[in-house]
Amino acid sequence: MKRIVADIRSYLAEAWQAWNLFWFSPTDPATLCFLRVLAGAMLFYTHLVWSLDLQAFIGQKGWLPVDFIRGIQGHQWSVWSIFFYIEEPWQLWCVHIFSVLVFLFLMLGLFSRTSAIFGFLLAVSYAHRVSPGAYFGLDKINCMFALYLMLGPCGARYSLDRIWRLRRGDTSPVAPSTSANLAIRLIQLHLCIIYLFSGLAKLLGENWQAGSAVWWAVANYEYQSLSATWLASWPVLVGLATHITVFWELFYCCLVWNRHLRPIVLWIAVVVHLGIAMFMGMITFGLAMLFANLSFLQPATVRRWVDPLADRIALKLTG
Amino acid sequence: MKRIVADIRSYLAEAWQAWNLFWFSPTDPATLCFLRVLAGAMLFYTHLVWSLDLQAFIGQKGWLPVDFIRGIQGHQWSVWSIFFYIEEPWQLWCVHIFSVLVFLFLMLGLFSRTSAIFGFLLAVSYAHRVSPGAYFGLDKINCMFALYLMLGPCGARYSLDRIWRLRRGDTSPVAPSTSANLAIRLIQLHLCIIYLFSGLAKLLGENWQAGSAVWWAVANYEYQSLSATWLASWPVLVGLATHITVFWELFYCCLVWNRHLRPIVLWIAVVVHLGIAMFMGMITFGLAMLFANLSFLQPATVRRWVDPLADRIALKLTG
Amino acid sequence: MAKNNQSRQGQADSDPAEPKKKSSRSSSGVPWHPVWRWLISLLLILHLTAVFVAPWDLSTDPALPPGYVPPADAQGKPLPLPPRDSTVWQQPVVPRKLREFFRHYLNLAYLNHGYQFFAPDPAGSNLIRYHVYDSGGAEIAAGQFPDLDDQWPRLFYHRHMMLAAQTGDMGEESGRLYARHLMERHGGQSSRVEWVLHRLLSPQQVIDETPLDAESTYVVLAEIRETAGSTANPSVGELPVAIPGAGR
Amino acid sequence: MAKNNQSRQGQADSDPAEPKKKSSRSSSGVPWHPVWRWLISLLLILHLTAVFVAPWDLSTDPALPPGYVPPADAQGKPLPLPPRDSTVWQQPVVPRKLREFFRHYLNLAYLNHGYQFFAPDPAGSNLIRYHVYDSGGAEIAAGQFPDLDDQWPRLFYHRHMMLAAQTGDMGEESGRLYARHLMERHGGQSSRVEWVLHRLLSPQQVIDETPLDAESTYVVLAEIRETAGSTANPSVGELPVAIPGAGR
Repeated sequence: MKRIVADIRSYLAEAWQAWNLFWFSPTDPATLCFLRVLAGAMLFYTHLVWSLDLQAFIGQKGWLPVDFIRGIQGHQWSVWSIFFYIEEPWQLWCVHIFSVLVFLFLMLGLFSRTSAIFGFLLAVSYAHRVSPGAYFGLDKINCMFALYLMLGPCGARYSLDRIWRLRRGDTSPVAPSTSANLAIRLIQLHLCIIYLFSGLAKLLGENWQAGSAVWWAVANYEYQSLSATWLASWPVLVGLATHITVFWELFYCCLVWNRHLRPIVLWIAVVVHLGIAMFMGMITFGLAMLFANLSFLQPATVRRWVDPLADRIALKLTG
Repeated sequence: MKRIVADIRSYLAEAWQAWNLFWFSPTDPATLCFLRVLAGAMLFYTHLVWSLDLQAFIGQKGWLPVDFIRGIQGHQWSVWSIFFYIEEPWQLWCVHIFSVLVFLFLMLGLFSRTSAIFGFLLAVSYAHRVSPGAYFGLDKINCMFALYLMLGPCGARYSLDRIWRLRRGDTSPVAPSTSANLAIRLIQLHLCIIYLFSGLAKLLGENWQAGSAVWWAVANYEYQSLSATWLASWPVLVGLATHITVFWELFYCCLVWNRHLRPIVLWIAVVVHLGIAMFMGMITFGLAMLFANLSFLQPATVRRWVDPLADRIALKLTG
Repeated sequence: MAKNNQSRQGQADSDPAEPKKKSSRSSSGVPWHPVWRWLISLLLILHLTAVFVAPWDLSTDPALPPGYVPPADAQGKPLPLPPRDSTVWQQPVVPRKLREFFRHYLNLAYLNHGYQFFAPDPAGSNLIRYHVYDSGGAEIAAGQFPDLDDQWPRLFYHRHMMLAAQTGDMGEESGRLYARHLMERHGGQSSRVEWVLHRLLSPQQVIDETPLDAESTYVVLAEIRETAGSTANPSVGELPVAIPGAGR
Repeated sequence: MAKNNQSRQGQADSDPAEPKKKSSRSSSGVPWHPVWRWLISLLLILHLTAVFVAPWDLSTDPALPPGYVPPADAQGKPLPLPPRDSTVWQQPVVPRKLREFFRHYLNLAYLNHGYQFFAPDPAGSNLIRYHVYDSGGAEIAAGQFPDLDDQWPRLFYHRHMMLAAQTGDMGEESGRLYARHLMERHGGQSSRVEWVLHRLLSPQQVIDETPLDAESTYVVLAEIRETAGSTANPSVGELPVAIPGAGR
């Protein structure tokens, strides 16, 4: 009996220790900062594109008037957007230009933490305005990034903030950060949940089960950017692609944590999302998902690939 | 480029190394031997019960004649059973008594390896005779054990063979064995596949999805051994039990490999299978599944719990 | 921060209630104070539960009892199933209650949605075709969305594609709103909007060289006509409270 | 064995093509020769693929195209779907081919089955009720299975329960065989077998105090009468080749 109690105690102590190491180990913020650049760029581009028909999509009237959308959303107080309250086109454009600048700042890493907070508020404002209406997976991933970038020192590297500090003579090395680790862990786990439910939902589709779903995806004329209808003669290939997609999505949440399987899992992500980008024209969404996958890169790996480029840019800017 | 090639090379070398450690590390056969005792006992009991109505279930005529069963099985040569060819009742009883003795020997560890081989051949013979007809999950697990017990030194410990060797003065310690490791790994992975597909099948059931399936299981009068219909007033409890069962089965194959999660996963197995044994009267099946779960115990753990008992028995037998 | 924590950890070390092993480990790499870490751990679990619960609940449907025989009339024609809130349906109480609990948090952080990409099965596309007429009935604008020639870059095209796709979730009401918007935009007096489904071809049909955009693959699901000055009555109250179309 | 391997590993160490790091690691704990290990690894992968493929294929059904509208007659009564082998159905080629490839191996090792415990949904039980009569028509035996009073221990009861349950997979033919068996066993001249479904009660019905074995929960699905001397014609050829009832 005493032995069992001791066993349970030591198990709990070890589990708490592992939990602490997982969440609270300080980490080099390189991965988080790199994601800030990428997600910032995606947010910038996504919102820049609204400019092409701002009134129609975001304005008070437009395709789907705010009143109608709010009705569908059930008039809940917690579904919020600054665009629910903006009446005049000139106000709309002011907010929009401010937003695009915020996302540009976030990408460049200027006033990074502030930009991240404003970025989150604005990204959700746009998303709630177009849900439903014109939203899709990209908005979910964009808002996810905006949410977690707020939590850590996302401007510690690869940022104008950093160059600014260097120019002022502050050459202290970038400190490992627990909050950077927290932010990265949350992105990783959030991504796991996304893939899990994406996989579970596919399991209920009889064509995903039977292995023909990839055909119906590439046979969609409106999605098609590069024709893959030659797959019609390759049912086994269609089947393999379908089954691998489902199993990979379903077990991503487990397999990606294994040191040996992680490279395979991440490379499948590259193939799947670049495939979706190439054949189904969802370049933005494919890239956003890939960016989220990059959260599993070690800071050292990120630095090995990004530092040389970042240093060259910094050198040019600082003269 | 050179760096990438080097990375891939070192990744492959590490993966091959991990694969080798996983499969080919010699291990103390304690876990395998303990499973031999348990699975042997289950096989013994399972086949002893056939004696109560041997002719009707296993004989040439009986409930479902061999001809009919073979027709349903598609007359495939590879679906084999000694009972397809036995005509006379006295022959049937001879084979049956021989079988029961084989399983008894397997349990006791007498001529262990030989008993394991005969045990497998006989277990499959019975199973194919009653599939379909009267088979269920228990037969699948029994045959799985019989299959893998053949592969390793299942009589190295906890066996009359061992006591025999000791009595002859052979007191050499039990050597770590690679084939014992192989057998245990195969049981573990086979169990993972069983749970995986058991979970996947449940996902397609709308009552498993909605969380009401456990109710329909306990509301089955024929299964019921201890009434749990008081659950009717506790839909949240029914829901929790249902959802936990599905998620646990689905992700067993991943989570059980994690050092920190393994105890939780295995304790859920204990609760689930003892619950099925207690409330739904499937004591044999519940125990067989629990035995399979014990394959995840470290040999050291097995020895800590089983050795004292085994030593006492050995002392009694060797005087 | 690190300094502050070290002093606190020194305190913990001298605390006899704290197991020695643990505190010595925590000092090895984890900087924040245990209380702080407990609190954050709690928040993390709450947050991740919320993130998990939204797609879970949205992917869960009520179930009919096993062996339920759907009602049929005397001719064997299937009758409609009982309404979703009747007691025949087994409600998924656990995810429903959990999402209800986290609802406002999920809304505030834009997490109240599922992740059903191309699920349960990839389906055909919705298209919106439109014509706008002036007071004399002459056509002053016509087009469709999504339309690659008209909407560029790809993301802008995709937004229009989603606009058409989510028509399916919102019903004809949205079509009427599109008609009104197009009328105002082009200064017309009346407009006609067709809600079109573009069906998919099977591998065999493609091998038989039917083009993906063959005339036969388009089916008009609904046609909506609007005239300037008419007032629409959005029947909002009947729509579900949850954000629909979460599956996109 | 260990000795033999150590000498072989010495060989590998001196082999310049072998990366140094790896062989030094292998020598640390893994005894067998690499070629041997490669071979066994291959067999392991084949075996585990086989173990995986059987339940996978058995759990996979052909699919109708997305948006497929089931046929109905002029009155709206649903017509039967096209047969499973028609080209309308999308076949799961990958699992089918794999299981076909491993079929005999799976059969030989008793692996050719699924693991669908209580899936897709827990369902009601099947019961077999029987009466055996002598030549004068007097009842000489009657009973049912499963029956807790009659069949003991629990495993023996469970075998009878499965016998009744798998009647559902095998159809009425099995009922006729039971009738014949019972006739022979009890030396009767005729017998009557009822195949009964015991339906489940919802939580609300149990709260309303309907007992689980209320008369109303039993439905007779089929009744089979057999007389001594009649010959049955098992229509075996029409049954599927795969072992049915794999889901139990």
